[in-house]
Amino acid sequence: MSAQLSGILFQLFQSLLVVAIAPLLLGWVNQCRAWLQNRSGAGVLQPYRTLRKLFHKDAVIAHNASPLFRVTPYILFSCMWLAAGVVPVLATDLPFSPAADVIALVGIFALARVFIALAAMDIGTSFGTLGARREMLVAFLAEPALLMVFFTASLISHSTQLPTIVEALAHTQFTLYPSMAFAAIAFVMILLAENARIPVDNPTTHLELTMIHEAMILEYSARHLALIEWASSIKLLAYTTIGFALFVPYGIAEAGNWAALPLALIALGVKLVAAGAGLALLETISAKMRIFRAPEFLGTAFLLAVLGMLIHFLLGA
Amino acid sequence: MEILWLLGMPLFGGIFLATVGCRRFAPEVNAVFSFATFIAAAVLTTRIINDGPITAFDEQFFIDSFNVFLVALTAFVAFTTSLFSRPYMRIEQHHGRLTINMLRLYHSMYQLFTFTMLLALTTNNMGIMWVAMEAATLTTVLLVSLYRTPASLEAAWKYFILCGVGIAQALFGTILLYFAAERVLGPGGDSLLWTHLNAVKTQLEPTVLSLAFVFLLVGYGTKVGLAPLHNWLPDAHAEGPTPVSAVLSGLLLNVALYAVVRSKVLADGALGTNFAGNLMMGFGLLSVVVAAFFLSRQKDVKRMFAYSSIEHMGLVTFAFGMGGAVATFAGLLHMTVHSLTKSAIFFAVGHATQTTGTQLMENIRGLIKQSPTIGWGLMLGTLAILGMPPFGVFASEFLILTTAMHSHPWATPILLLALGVAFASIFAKVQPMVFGETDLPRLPHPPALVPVFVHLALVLLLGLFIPPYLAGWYQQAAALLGK
Amino acid sequence: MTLLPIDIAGGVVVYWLVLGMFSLLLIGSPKHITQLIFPAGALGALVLAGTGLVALGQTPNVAVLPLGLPDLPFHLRLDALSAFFLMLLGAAGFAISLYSAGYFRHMEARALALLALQYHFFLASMALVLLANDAYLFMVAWESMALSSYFLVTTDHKVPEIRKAGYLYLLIAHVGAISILLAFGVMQGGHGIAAYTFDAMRTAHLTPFWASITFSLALFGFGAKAGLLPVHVWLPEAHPAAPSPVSAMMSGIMLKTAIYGLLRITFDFLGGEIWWWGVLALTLGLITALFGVMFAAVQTDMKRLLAYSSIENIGILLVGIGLAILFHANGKESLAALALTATLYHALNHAFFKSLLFLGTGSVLHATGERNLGRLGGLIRRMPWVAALVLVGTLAIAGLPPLNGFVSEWLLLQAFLLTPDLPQPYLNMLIPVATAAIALAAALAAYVMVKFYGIVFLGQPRDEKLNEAHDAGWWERLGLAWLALGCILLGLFPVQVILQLDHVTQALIGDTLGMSAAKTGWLFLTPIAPERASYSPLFFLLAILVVLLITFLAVRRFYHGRLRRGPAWDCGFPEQTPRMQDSAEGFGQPIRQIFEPFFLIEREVPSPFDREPRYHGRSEDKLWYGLYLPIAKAADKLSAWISILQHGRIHLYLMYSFVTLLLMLVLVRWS
Amino acid sequence: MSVSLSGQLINLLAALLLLIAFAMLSQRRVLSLINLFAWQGVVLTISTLVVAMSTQQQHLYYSAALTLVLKVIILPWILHRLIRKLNVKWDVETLINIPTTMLVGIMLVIFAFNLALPITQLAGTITRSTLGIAIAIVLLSFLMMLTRRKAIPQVIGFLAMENGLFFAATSATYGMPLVVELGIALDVLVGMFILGIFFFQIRETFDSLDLRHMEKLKDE
Repeated sequence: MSAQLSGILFQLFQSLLVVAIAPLLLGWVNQCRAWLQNRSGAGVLQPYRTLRKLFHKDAVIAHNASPLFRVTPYILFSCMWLAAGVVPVLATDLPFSPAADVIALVGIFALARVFIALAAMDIGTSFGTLGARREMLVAFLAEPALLMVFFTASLISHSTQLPTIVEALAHTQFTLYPSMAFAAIAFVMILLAENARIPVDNPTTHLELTMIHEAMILEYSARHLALIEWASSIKLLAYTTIGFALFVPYGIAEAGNWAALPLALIALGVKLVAAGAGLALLETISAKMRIFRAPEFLGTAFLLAVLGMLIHFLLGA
Repeated sequence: MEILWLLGMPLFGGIFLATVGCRRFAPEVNAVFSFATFIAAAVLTTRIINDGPITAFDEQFFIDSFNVFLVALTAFVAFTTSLFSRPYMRIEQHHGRLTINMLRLYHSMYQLFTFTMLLALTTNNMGIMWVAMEAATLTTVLLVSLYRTPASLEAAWKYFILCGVGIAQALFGTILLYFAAERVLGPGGDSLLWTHLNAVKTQLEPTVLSLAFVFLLVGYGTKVGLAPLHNWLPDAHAEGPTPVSAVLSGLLLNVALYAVVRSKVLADGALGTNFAGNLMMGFGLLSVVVAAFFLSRQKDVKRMFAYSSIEHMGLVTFAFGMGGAVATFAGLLHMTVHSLTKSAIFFAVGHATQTTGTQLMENIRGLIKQSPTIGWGLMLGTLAILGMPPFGVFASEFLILTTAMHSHPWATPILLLALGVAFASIFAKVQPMVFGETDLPRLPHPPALVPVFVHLALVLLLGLFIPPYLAGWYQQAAALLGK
Repeated sequence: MTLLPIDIAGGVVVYWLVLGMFSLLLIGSPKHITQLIFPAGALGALVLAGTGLVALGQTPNVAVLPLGLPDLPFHLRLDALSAFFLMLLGAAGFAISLYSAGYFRHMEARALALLALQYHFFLASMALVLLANDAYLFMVAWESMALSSYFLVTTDHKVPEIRKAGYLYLLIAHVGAISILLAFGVMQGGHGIAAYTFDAMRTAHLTPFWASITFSLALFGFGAKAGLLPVHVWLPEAHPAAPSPVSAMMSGIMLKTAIYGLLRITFDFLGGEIWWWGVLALTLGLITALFGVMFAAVQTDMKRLLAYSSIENIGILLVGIGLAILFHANGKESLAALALTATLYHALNHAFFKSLLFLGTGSVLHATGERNLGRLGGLIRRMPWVAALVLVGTLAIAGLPPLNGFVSEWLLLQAFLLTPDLPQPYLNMLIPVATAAIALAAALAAYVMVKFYGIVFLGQPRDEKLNEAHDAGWWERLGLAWLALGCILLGLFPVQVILQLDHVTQALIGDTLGMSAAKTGWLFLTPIAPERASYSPLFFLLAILVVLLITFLAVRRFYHGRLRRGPAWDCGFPEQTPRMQDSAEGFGQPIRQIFEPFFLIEREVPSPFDREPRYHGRSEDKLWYGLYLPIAKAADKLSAWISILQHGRIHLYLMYSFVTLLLMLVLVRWS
Repeated sequence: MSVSLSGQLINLLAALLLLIAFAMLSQRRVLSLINLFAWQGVVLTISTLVVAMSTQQQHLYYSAALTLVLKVIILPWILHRLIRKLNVKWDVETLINIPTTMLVGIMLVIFAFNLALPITQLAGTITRSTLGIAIAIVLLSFLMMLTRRKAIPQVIGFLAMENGLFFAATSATYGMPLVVELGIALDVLVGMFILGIFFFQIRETFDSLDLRHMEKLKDE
């Protein structure tokens, strides 16, 4: 009983923590980019300020906006939150995690994406539909690639449950998996694409011809926009932590084991700082590519992931 | 005695209609005679079913379950066709395509034709059978050329010459048969009686019999319309009056095939091999394929269905060639349903051509709008003949194909191809005739299509439920042949 | 005597037939046909569904009707497999019949009566296909199904395209039927006419060679009905041509009968023993799935789009069957059970959401008279009911949790993940690629569905007349709602569904999933073991709802909820018109560009001087031009060549018979 | 008379028939074609008589008489009448030139003999080898039918074939049962009448008996 209770508490703590620190990660990445571009930057907390500002504004929506348009931000937000709740950020086998394995996780992301795309088409501006189309284009290549990455991991650990994967990878004796190397590269590429980062998309642009994610949310304002922004920052965090769970699953505690919590927190912090810096570096050194190069980019990721699986069969590792 | 009635009715009817003529009521009289014949056939049939095969007039006539079912079928279709031809020929007369004398010729010849077919079926004497077959040609040849148009004359001429030559081969085959029989049964009239031959068939000289069978097959095969002896058939069917096409394709072909099968039984007995069967399978397959490929290029509706008759006769021949209880049963069933369906189609086509005034298919459109009964009659008939369940044609095709797949798998790809092509060709032609728009007005008076739907109903019945006595009757026949 | 399920099922069949006949009597009053006949038919469907559900758990019961061929009366048998598909038929048919009650109300009387007749014959023949227990009855029912649906497709036979579609459909159906028939011909056990009963076929022992022949024939034959490549061409023609409820029935139910037949023959008769059958099915299925979804993505006609998506789903089903065979042949029964369960589950799901979507398009068509995506849009405001219900179907078919489409795809992927312990090493190489292909197809399906829903229901109306569009009537809403509800429930309670499916897998391959699936309680779906994979849609949904509620309240609580309506943001470009939205072609354009080699593309690009500049692009099926037309040409050539035989010269005719005679004489003399 | 003698006679007549058949095959003029046909009938009658005498078969006398009446008197007479009525005196046009036809004919004869060989071995009658000749005649007439371009010669070929069959019947098997023979005779007669009608119809429709006018019905 108490074990269950503590498990639930742990779950709550992690979820809240994730939601809380998600903008922070975003801020950190932007800050690093600023530094790399010799700018002083707006500071790590800037995303929080943006959110606060947005929440205080009056919402303006188009005349012909349908209920779908209005409910989408909430769905988006809760999907991301759920995703973050499922990923073992701090600890394995949380009470939530049996609800969704990696495939379901991909499903959650897909759900969110379909809704935002539909919402983007709802108003019927040329940019909304354009953004939706591009988003789906990126997605239908990124999603299977992500699945392949997961499958490579789950072939090794004979499971599609993230906690079990973590157990298998982290808490058994240390082994090198060449297949996972391929998967890792693929994963990073997918992460960039899915989170609308350079080189696929540019989160800060509003240049019509290049924007993807921004084009979809042009019609949103105020609290709706805030929720969407927040959701996408959670998404970034979720992806990063998934990456950790797959490739550097060290320091993640078991559930209810409060003693291991500080260590897990520290490990997480370190990883996030490193990852954020790395992400910023990647974005700085690479250039935004034409939209129709994106399929090639993602195709490569896809192939790398499949290659990873093949290698797993070839080398049995 | 039923036999006397059976043969007497049409014979007398023919002479009566030829001499007395009775201009105004000739069609009705014709129908009455056919009806009487049908009654006689029915009585005969019941008797055969009850107390087995009989012979009559010191064995000159022999009726067993095999030919009695053909007798019944022939009499029935002859009757329904006479019903159909009553309004049809009247309308032709109104259109001025036929004079009163032509009609007189038509009616008497119609009866005589029935007579010759029944004679060929009931006689026990292979020689008489030949005589009757030849007579059947002679009676119909003038019907084919009834319209006296160049085309009809040409058709009739070809029909006459080709069938005459073919039948001559059959005569030679009969002579050889006699030649072989004489050495076992001794000279005299009885040595050509099928029953006697059948009794001693194992002792007959194989070499002679094989030779005889070849001549018989080529001879009667010409009348069955087996490729490549079929060339007369489409012309004759297309150019004659529609009732004649109906009986030619529905009945005459069956009778000719009957002759072939009777000979096959003897040949099998004498040879002890499946030589005859293989020949028939070869001819059957060839006919099916050739006919199927002819179908797609037809413009004249009657001509197209004539080719379809060739195809189906080929199928039946193939079935009899395979032998065995199931295949033979299927063959008999297919004979029945084909003649019912095909005559029904010709009825519908006849009315369609009369109402639209053309036999060219691209000029016939939207029948279903112009006259729903004709449209649906043609559509359903076509689907039935194409082997669409729940119509009976499917039942026999089902049995034939599956048996073939079991015993002669090599043949099935050919059949599959041919049936596919046939379906594609015929349906591509019929669908636009039935469906679609038309500028023709609706018919002033609905055509009498009772025969069409009676036939189709029977075919439907045979597809879903074969009455026990009918089944028993088929199986007797199958057992008789399928050795 | 006690009333067995089979009696009830047979009764429903008869009931439908009678109902069809009866509608001819009502030819005078179309109102009664719609308001009486169709709801009555729906009732029958409901009964049938219930019967199926009951019969799933029971031992097979049989019946013999005094009809059919001598010595081969009609045999009926209701076992788990039939019961499952009957349930599918009933459940979907119920909604479709309800919908039809409203949909056909404006139809001309005579045509309506005929339609009602054919409609109910169609239903009855489908049920009979599932009940048949001998080859003859099966074929009769099978072809009657094709025939009645052909007449339904050509309901509006004035239109040449529709006639063409019907012709193509019936032709391919017939050829397929013949090939099925030949398969039965191989399988017939023993001799004589009684060898055509399925019982005889179950006991008949075939050599691997003949078994493989049978399987190939069956795969071709049933594939032709299911729309498998390369015999799919009729499907995107026929389904749009038919009235929408009929399209729904063909796509949602009739295609499944083909799956039923394939399962019946492969597992029940042949025992699915040879592993390469699985590979064949798997490969064909993958190709079909990818092909279907690709073409769906570039369609501009909403019903064609759905038709192609049906092709995709059939492909997925076949992949499942292939996997099942693969596992079964290698003796991995539990995994085979998993794959088979995924297949059956997906079949059920597809019946629901595809019918739902087709009916939805029906309402749109009814309201706007428009099938072309390029002239639709913004209907969510005019037809909120249809839009809301269709949205459910859209999300379901896109394979999104927590709806039903996701569950079956999830199971299928699980099956894939478990393949690696197969003895055939190179298969293990093949599997990842196959998995990738399936994942790709699933992702593309989402793309397609966003396109479908977004362009039809969202955005601004692309045509003036759409502003007069009216929402569907109550009958229609009832039908749609039933299907939508089905999509949701099937998505939320997978364990319960799988426990029912277990009867089928038990019957077919002698192993089940349910015991392990339900191991951790009814809430969590764990096909093999909880630590290997688990999924709980209900939990999932609750979590989302809770979070959503919390967020909503929080936002409301802490910040004011003021909302202003304004014009859409035009990015500084004042003259925004509806035509500037993405057209259907535009939305499909990336796919067309990426998969260019698979399409035969024709474009009309406007010149700069056009007054009314119009872009028009069509993507054709290469197979049609590469395979079908050549075959037709070849046949035509051949027939032209054969027609020389009939050149009208009597001398040569005589020559034929002369030569034939001589040849045969030679044959008989020297052989 | 003695069996051997009659046997020789029969063989002689058979040879004669074959000769006539060849003559017909090579004949260019219609009238003489008809005469040849009549002669064939005569020889046929004689042979039938011989067989009848040698074997004392009653019904053979009837059939001999029948032959005489039908094939020597009536049919040639009808044909002559036709020729006069339709005043066609043209020469016979052939599709293949005569020498080739003859060559083919010889081939056919050899083939026929080979074909009949196994049967003649076991023939019990006095007229063993005639069957081969009968087959030869049938085939030759067949050949004639398909090489003649006009209607009448074709018909004559048809009748000649009938003769061949008849010869086979009498010589090889001492004649068919009488019923059958009567039936056959009836058919031939009726057929002839119908042909007569035909000729007139064809004539008035195409004003020629050339078969080239009758090649309209075809599929191409």
